[in-house]
Amino acid sequence: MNPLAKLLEAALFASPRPIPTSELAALDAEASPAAVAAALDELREHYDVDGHGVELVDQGGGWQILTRPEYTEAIERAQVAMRPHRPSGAALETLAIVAYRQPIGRAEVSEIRGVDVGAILKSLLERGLIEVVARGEGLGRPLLYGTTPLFLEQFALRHLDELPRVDELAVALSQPEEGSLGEPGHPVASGGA
Amino acid sequence: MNPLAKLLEAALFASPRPIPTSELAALDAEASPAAVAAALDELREHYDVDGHGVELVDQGGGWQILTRPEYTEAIERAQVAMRPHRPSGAALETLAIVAYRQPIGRAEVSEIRGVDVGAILKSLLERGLIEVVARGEGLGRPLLYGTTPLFLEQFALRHLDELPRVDELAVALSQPEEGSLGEPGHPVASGGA
Amino acid sequence: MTGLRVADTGDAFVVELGAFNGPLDLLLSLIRDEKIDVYDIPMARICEQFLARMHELALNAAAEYLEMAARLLRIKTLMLLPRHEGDDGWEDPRAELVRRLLEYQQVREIVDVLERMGEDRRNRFARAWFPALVAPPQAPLALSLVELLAAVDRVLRVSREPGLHDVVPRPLDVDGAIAIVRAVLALRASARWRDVVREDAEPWEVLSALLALLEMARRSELKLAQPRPFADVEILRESAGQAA
Repeated sequence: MNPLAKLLEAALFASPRPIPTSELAALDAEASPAAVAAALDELREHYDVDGHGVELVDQGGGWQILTRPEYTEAIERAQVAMRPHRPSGAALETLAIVAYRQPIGRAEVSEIRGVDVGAILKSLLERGLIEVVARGEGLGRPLLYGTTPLFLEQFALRHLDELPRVDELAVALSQPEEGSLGEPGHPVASGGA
Repeated sequence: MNPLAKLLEAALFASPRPIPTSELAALDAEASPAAVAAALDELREHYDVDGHGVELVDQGGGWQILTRPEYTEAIERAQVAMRPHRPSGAALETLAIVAYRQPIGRAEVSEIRGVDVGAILKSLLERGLIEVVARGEGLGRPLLYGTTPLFLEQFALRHLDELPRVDELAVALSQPEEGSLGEPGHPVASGGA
Repeated sequence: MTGLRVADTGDAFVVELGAFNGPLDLLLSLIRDEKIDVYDIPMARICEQFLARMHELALNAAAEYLEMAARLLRIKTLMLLPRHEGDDGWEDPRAELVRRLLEYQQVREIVDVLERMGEDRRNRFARAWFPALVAPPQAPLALSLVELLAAVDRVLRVSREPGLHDVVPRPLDVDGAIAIVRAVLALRASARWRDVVREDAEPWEVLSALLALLEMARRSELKLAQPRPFADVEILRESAGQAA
């Protein structure tokens, strides 16, 4: 590829939005409009002829490099097929507090854990394990969180009542730890949120 | 390029973060680990030999496509994308100590740096460079911090092992077991002491 | 003076941030400038230099530097104490300082490595564009009930301290307090704090009343005035036409 095409490729890759031709020209003061157009053609042809997973398209008010539509499904499916990732202790502790104290606000959870849980609550929300169930009283009417049906499903619980009461915890914990993943009768999580 | 290489290219293009080999393998259930490795090689070589504005790198805990350094200045000058700020000396010192001594609490980091690091730890937490990995023993069960995958990514490291070992540093300590920083720590998997 | 960046405000702390990362940093730079052997620091000279630089950089108010200065002076004093020839039990009062300086020097070396590697990475851009269709893959979570319960147990053990589980804080009743204030102001054009809060009010009632007054002032339902410092606050009914 010629040097200008490489520069354009790098810029298109790094840009968070489509870049109009006029802005692409600003990348190299020496380059004529014709040279920029030729470099864009070269880049587009290169992606097409060489068989790349991406393509150069002119839409949304400018040029952008996009993945080809035929790979979208595989990338989305991969999410489900991926090896499950063990949640951090911090995430589990936060989830545990929400499960036992719902409805509960961020401030209260943060106070119990001794550290701000804003980011963790956000990721639990994104995972669909908790949701906003109400707004609290008082100043600012804080959001209150509770667990979702998906939470029950992923822990193989029929109802929240099936969680052991706090005074029964010791008994529940004395069960063998091995059963935690993938065995019949034990809760297993699979599949993305 | 072979179809698997194209699929990997599409997935790597779609992701702003490094993707571990195991997750790339999940994109195609039929593909053997050897085939994935070969496809990654093909992709990397293609970018190098064909002369692209981007390259494939293995760092930050996974594979990532990045622009080549020679285009950075032009991209920044044209305001297509902005480089992140250089971290302050205080932030770097704090990160260095956390990286080598993790899990480590605020008091210990402050002691080594000779200044209170509370505010800096908070900002490093907010920027996702460190995280709470455990709670210490003793009074108040202090929070202990470790580095995150984003730390590896931002410092172009594959593993913490890639940081120099303490005995490779110019400064030798007379009592290594007492005062030295130790080897770069390994991130602790989950919280809870 | 040195080529330090001094802020227009003359704020001492800004100067410090631009120059040194802390007292150990300052000390280390003195040792380097004066070509001093770290293992044999001349305490009198380094003390003098340290205090001079602190003064020069207007760091006299920074607690961390003051603490280091005090430490240096103490070591200097200990060095002056007479010791007997062949005294095996003598411990160099500088030992701890030397250890800390060496440890800090290691940190600085690692910082150099991080700085170089971070610079390399900052010279490359990652993909910034998110095509709407393709979300970056996110691995599912492996959740196990036993681990969740273990987390509950951990939380309970950690937070058993001052009554986090026994005390249910009484929620504030701002709406109730607003009703009380409205009732009082319906009867009279001005009121005092004691007219809207009982003598034996509980903390939650006091807080509710305070928030109610602030909220109503914000909505221009009333005006709060204090004729002179420390005088009782007057709560004045705001006529509807005056609302801002």
